[in-house]
Amino acid sequence: MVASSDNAFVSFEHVQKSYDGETLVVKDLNLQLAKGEFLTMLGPSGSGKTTCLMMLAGFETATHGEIRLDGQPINQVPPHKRGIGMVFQNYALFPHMTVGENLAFPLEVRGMGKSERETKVKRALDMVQMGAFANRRPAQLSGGQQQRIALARALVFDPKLVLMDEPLGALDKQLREHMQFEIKHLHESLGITVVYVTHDQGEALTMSDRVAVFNDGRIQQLAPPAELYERPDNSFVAGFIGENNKLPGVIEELNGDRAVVCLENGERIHATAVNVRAKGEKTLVSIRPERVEFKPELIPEGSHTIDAEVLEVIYMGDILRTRMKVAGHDEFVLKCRNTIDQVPLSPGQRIRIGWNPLDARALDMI
Amino acid sequence: MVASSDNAFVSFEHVQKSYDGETLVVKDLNLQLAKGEFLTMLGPSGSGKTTCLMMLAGFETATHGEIRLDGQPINQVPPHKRGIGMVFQNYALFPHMTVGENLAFPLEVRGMGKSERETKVKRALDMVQMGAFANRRPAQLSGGQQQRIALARALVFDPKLVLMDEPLGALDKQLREHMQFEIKHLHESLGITVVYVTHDQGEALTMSDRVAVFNDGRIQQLAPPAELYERPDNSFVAGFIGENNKLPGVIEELNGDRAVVCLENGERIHATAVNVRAKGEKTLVSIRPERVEFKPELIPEGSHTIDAEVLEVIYMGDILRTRMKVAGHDEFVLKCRNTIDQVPLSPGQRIRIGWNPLDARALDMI
Amino acid sequence: MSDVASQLTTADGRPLKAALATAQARAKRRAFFLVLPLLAFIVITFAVPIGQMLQRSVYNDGFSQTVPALTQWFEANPKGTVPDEAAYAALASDLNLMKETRMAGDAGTRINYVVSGMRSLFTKSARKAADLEPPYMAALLDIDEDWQDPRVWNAMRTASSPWTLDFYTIAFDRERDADGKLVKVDENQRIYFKLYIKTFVVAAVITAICLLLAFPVAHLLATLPMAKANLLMILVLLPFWTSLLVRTTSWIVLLQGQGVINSILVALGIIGDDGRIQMIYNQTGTIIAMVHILLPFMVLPLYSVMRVIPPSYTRAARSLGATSWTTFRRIYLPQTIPGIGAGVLLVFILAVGYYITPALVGGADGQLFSNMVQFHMTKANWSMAAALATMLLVGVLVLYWLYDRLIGIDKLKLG
Amino acid sequence: MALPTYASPLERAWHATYLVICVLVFVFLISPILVIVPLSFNAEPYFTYTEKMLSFDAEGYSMRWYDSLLTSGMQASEAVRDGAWWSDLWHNADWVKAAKNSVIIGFWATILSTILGTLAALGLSRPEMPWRRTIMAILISPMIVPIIIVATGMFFFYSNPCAIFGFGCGRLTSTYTGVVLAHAALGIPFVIITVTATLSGFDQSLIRAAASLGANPRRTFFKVVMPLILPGVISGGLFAFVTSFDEVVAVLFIAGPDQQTIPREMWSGIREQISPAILAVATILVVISIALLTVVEILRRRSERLRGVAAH
Amino acid sequence: DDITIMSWGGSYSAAETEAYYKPFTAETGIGIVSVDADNPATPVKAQVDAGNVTTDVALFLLSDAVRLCDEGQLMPIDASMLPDGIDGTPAMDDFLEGTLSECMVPNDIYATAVAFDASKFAEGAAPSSIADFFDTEKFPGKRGVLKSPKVVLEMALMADGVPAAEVYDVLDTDEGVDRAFAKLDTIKNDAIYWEAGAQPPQLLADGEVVMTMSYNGRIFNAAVNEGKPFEVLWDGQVFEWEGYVIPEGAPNTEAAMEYIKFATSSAPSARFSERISYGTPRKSAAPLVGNVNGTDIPMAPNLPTYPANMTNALASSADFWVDRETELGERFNAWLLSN
Ligand SMILES: Nc1ncnc2c1ncn2[C@@H]1O[C@H](COP(=O)(O)OP(=O)(O)OP(=O)(O)O)[C@@H](O)[C@H]1O
Ligand SMILES: Nc1ncnc2c1ncn2[C@@H]1O[C@H](COP(=O)(O)OP(=O)(O)OP(=O)(O)O)[C@@H](O)[C@H]1O
Ligand SMILES: NCCCCNCCCN
Ligand SMILES: [Mg+2]
Ligand SMILES: [Mg+2]
Repeated sequence: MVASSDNAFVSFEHVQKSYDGETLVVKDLNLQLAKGEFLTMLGPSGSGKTTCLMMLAGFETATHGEIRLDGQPINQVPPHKRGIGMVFQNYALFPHMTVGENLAFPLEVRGMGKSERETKVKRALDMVQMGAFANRRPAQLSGGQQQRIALARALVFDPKLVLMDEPLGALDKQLREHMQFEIKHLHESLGITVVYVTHDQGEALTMSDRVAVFNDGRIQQLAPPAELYERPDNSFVAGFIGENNKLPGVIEELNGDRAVVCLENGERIHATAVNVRAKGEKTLVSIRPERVEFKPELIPEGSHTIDAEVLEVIYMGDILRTRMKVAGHDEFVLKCRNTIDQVPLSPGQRIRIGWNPLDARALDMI
Repeated sequence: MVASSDNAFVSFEHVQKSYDGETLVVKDLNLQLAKGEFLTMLGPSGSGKTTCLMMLAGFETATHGEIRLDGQPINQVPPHKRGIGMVFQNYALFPHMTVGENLAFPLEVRGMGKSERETKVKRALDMVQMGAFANRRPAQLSGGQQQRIALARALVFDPKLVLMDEPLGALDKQLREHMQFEIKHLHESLGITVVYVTHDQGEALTMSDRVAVFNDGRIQQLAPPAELYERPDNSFVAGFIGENNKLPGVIEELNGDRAVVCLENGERIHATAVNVRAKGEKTLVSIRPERVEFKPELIPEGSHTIDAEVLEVIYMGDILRTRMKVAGHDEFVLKCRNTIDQVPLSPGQRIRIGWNPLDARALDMI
Repeated sequence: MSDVASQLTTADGRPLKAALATAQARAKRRAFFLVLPLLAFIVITFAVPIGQMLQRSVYNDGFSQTVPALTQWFEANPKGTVPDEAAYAALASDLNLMKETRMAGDAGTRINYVVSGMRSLFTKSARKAADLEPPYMAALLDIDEDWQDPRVWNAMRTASSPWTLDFYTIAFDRERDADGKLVKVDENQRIYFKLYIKTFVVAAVITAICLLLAFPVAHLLATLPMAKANLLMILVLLPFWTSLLVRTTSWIVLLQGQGVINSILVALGIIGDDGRIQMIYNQTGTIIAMVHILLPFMVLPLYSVMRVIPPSYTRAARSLGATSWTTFRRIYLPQTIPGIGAGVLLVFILAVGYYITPALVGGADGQLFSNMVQFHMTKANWSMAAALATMLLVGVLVLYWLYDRLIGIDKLKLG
Repeated sequence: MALPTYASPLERAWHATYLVICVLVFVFLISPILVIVPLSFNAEPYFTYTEKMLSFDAEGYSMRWYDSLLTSGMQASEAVRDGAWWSDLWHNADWVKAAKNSVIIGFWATILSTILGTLAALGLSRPEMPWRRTIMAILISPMIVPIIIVATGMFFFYSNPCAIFGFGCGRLTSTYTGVVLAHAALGIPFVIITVTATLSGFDQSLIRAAASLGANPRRTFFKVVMPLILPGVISGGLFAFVTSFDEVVAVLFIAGPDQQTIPREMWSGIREQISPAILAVATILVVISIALLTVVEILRRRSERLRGVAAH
Repeated sequence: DDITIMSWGGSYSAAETEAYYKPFTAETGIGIVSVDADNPATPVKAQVDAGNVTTDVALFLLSDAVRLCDEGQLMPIDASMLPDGIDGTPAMDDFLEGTLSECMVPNDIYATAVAFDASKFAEGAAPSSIADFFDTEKFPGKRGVLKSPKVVLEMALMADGVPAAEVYDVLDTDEGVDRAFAKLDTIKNDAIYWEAGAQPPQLLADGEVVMTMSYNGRIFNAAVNEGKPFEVLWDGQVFEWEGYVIPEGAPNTEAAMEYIKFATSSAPSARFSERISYGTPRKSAAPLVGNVNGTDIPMAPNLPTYPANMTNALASSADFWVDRETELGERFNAWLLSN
């Protein structure tokens, strides 16, 4: 699935972008995308995701570097011949057309006959559960409804490449899951290539073949979801993806990928060395909350155990998020499944928690 | 915390709203909000949430019914005198002003001095981590950055009531959590009242004092988060909040709040009767995925056990979402914590799962 | 749908539509109060004066106020009665009154509008009125045979009431024959209707040209960075500051046979000295000069609308597969409609009303309907001018109504 | 405006054509102005490029029209040009008086019509505005009625405005107020039409945002709506000003000897003599407006810079 | 009290200022506010109709004066109150035959005549009769035509051979009107129409026309003041007089009357004629007209009233036009529009 720069369907090579000639918004982007791939861009607000999509779609020009689409430098191909469907972050529905006309537009410009058009529009509207709204104007729709129309419009003409800029951001969970399913389904059945921007990590992890984590105008890591989550390359990625308990310390021993870290309160723990190079280096030990146990019977053999004081229990429906003080840090989080027999923890309670040393990862200090 | 209609800070009484005189977008809204309360509106796209906020802010008029703010019918008070801060779904930043000017605007209209204004603007910008962007125009910001400015602008003048229409929708998880924390903090420290619209259930459940679930122009349930999750009033709420396994069946026995349900494949299970009234009635038995166990040693005593076939395992970072076929239904989901010692399930595998009958809830059939 | 709707009610049983109307009443009032000051201003400073003026197209008391005796006779005798001695006696008495009040000119002028050449009949007869003796018929016919012309008597009967449609009759190129029937005037007198149509056609042509020229320029100005756009904007505004009279004159200098353009063409050898092109004192001249004068009225509204069209729509269209042309036609153009509407409205209406420029550069057939209004105004024929002006007004309002029907004034408001 | 690299040859050709068309239109717009400037220095009283002018013979040129502009109407135009002479010029010269009147009348008429017109356009552009079409038609009628009818009608009415109530209350003719009212009425349709068109693209949620931030309607208007619709208001105001500045027929009827304006002065004796003096006036106005527009643009850029906004 | 005088403006008013206003003010102390109008008759009629008369004295064409006088909008002026001529002739006799009328005291006599640029014609080949104006074979090229039936129809008939004395009799018949228009048809394609008096000299100066109808004063101005080789063809011209009237309801009728008496007396009238080439209606003033103001060119031969210029001239008939202007105006407009 992963493409090399020669046979890639989309490729960014050393792409830079600046809006004002002063600061680089995209710094050195290298990215290859195979045909049929589902790639998600994930990154903090303002990290350049939209800018990348805009360059790919041809609405912004890279200040440096080259973008290729299907082997051709993108500059040669006018936007309407790229066959790129796009969902804009602000929807960009045509205000002077009804919903139906908005959807028919890409079909019309492709010279499709009226009856075929109508069928396709109807199908697309049904897909986003907006069948009854064909005659409304965009201004008469709610935010989520507008977003659904924008999505339907980008897909209705079966583009080979679809760029989606937070296409489900304004939808509720139920609908979002439905739409995720529809998008995945289209992706698989039609073999379209998707570049997807989302803020929803769950969405990124479940839908994508690969995820590109952006920060500061660079790709920090580009990997399949599980790898990203399990083996983040650096502490930015570790911190950005999923929840994370971070304990600062100093490397005391380094032995291949095994390290012993001295935490700030003097306690020593074992950890997997990821991004650390030398003894004495400062490090952040990262432990995923779901890898921490507190019921004595569940703490596996060989686990590292440590004292903790419960500070707060937050109700999250399926999960009880428990914040506690560990090794002097009061942002240590543990997640308990909200089962009927769950032992309720309460603030002030002192417990002993444990984790498998393999799950503790010593990362670079950012 | 819950307010009666007399002493309520905000109250909606039999409010109806139609835009076109043909369909009711809000049907019969009754809602009381105490001072200092944090109320979240949750509901499918197009269910009337924004409309309610707009009526409260005074930008749409109810076709029927009364809305009171601080005991006064709202029609008496022009919008600018209501002291309501609002985050609009489309941000509504003033395009001709810089970010700094946008933020200074509400302070300026209140006649605040320049130096005080600057301090406040700076603090608000720092809160949303946009301190460096004071001189930009909104058009030069990314979507998430715009949203943060909109949020800062609604809060900068310390309004007593803040309406937020998906204020964090365009933010990534990290930032969203930070902003959630900031908002909660402001809410608590300043005692402001918040009406919040979100699509993120986690957000709704963690932040709110009460959650109003909207559907079809009506409030389906108005309750504190835990109650909503644990004791949904009807199957819409059950289905809408959190994930839910639904097994259709028929009530065979009804005994107070205990019921025996005959599933479609003939299997009989025990369940808590919630919204069912008579024997022979059709029902949906709802079981939260996190309440289902598959490791034999974890299935509690007295649990109901049933055969299941694993169909798919979806990687979600902290959780492995396992879809399986149960009693003829192939959308049955089970969530396993992604721990290093997790027994990996694989598609095709046949297992036996179980749950505490108290966790099975027989609801009305929608 | 509307059947269902009419049955929809609110919780307390009121029809939903009515409830909606009540809910919106406040908003309506608020909107209306914004307009009220201007409406009052226009009504007082403009509508009332103009209404009074236009009323003159159906009201002219030039004759009626000095003919009490004749009026009585007309009331007593039905239409078609051949004037008898009593009628002539009444006439003689009224002529005397005219002489005393020096109103013979007014009376004659009024009748002269309908029956040409009859003004002096009144002034002449009034001068001699004091010497008239019975039998009056003979005495008056002695002064002028025209006193037995049935057209004169018909005209006097009609004019004895100040309210009249005579001026519209003329404006429609009609007149009353001896039997009082409406007939078309002689071919060589027909003018108003033809000119009316022509005026609207010329205005439409000018509007179309202005639109074609203004659109690219406005687009350029709207897409250029503000700094450059403002510089170029000076080029649009300069002509605008310059007196209409000066600009019109300037076009004469440019376009005439020995003018700048022809001379340059001759100097360049493109045309021969005897092949100078006739570009002025004809329709071409009118159109060129008026397009120049009206162009800013098209550019500026277009510009102010184009400036605020967000680029994301064009982007979206391109991403959906539209060529730049389709994007322009289907996405950009429709969003400029408010600007086009405003510009077209301005230019067309102004073009219809212009008369100075056509008069100066238009040559023989260069005059437009407003020139006729002007013509009658300078002759102090208020009634005729008012009738023609009313026709112009009605014509424009009908077009406005059509425009609203076909395109919709509401297209000025998207969504 | 630069064309992207992927543009097809056809698009390139069209783009070039488009630029050429724009240039031609600008030339079309400006050439009559260019033509009159040299002619205003003509030594002869005709609008003709004489042989001498074309051969750049100094004799073909003169300042006589500028001179006549200044001196006509002065009490002692032949006197030495000292302070008293300039004071005489400022107080008595016909064209100076006319210029003062034009500016005063134009200014107030523009203020009046722009304020009332913008306000009304705000109301008219609200979806809930009742009887929009009819009111719109009434408001733009001053543009439709032939000016000569307007002028005469107004003259009759302004001669005794209270006559409709059956009593007299002085007259508005021969007063500044009368001319200003007339010109304001004539300018209003332009303001209405351009501002309404601009408002149609206006994002109404910004008004709501401003209100939610505590701005009263007045403030909202000045701080949010106004800056955004300013291009439309300015062009409307510009139209209104030019309407007044170039209007002669209403002035002919309504103004008295004290309210003579520049066009009125140009019109004086136009049947008798059109002289390059009017070209000299036009040239002076062109120079002044270029200067004004340049200053405005410089100020605008300066304020952008001060506010730290990147030029756009 | 100041009086307001409404006149034509331009060089006409300039002449009035020098010849009348300044000396009048110097003599009587009555100030004069000068107002110009396109045609003073229009605003004056409006002022009287509106009961808001601000004009004390206005300068009218005869036809307008007759019309408004009949309508009671002008004050009748008793001509016998006018001062005697400088030579002692009583006023009633001093004014040229027929120029005095009920409400107007004549000020000057102007002519609409054919004019041409002499430098464009070979010696002796210049147009010499009104018929030449209508002869496009002999004189090809454009000609400037007044855009008005008045004057133009008369000239057409004279060019067609109708003697001046019979012009109005012929024009009073339908056939006569047809005949005039038929003659006009012959130059229709070569005509450039003008309305403002300043246009004909401009047209000549630009070489746009070979000859043009023009007010004689404008041509004279161009010739004398600017040295243009323009000449007036004193054949078949139509002359009319214009003069002062007092609107009914004028605020200062006494001072107005004073002014009219002053301005229409012999010496000022002659002074006026020296400044603009329109003839004085006072017989006693004619001999007083000297050189063109500031030159040594005698003015008299350039006046429409100069006997040698009057051999084939027509006095415009106010009576005729008052009756027929509407009808013929419409017909003329229709004719212009037809192709
Ligand atoms: N101006 C309008 N005219 C007509 N219908 C409207 C208008 N605005 C909203 N609606 C309709 O009213 C319903 C409720 O809209 P609202 O914006 O309140 O939904 P919402 O709950 O905020 O949805 P979302 O989560 O998608 O923003 C929708 O069906 C929408 O189509
Ligand atoms: N037109 C512009 N002019 C100047 N700077 C811009 C412009 N558009 C975006 N930027 C800046 O470029 C950076 C990247 O913006 P971009 O829109 O690509 O971010 P993003 O990753 O899409 O963020 P978000 O998740 O908030 O939408 C931001 O810091 C933004 O402020
Ligand atoms: N048709 C009106 C012509 C007026 C001509 N006036 C000439 C005035 C010359 N002093
Ligand atoms: Mg973005
Ligand atoms: Mg919404």
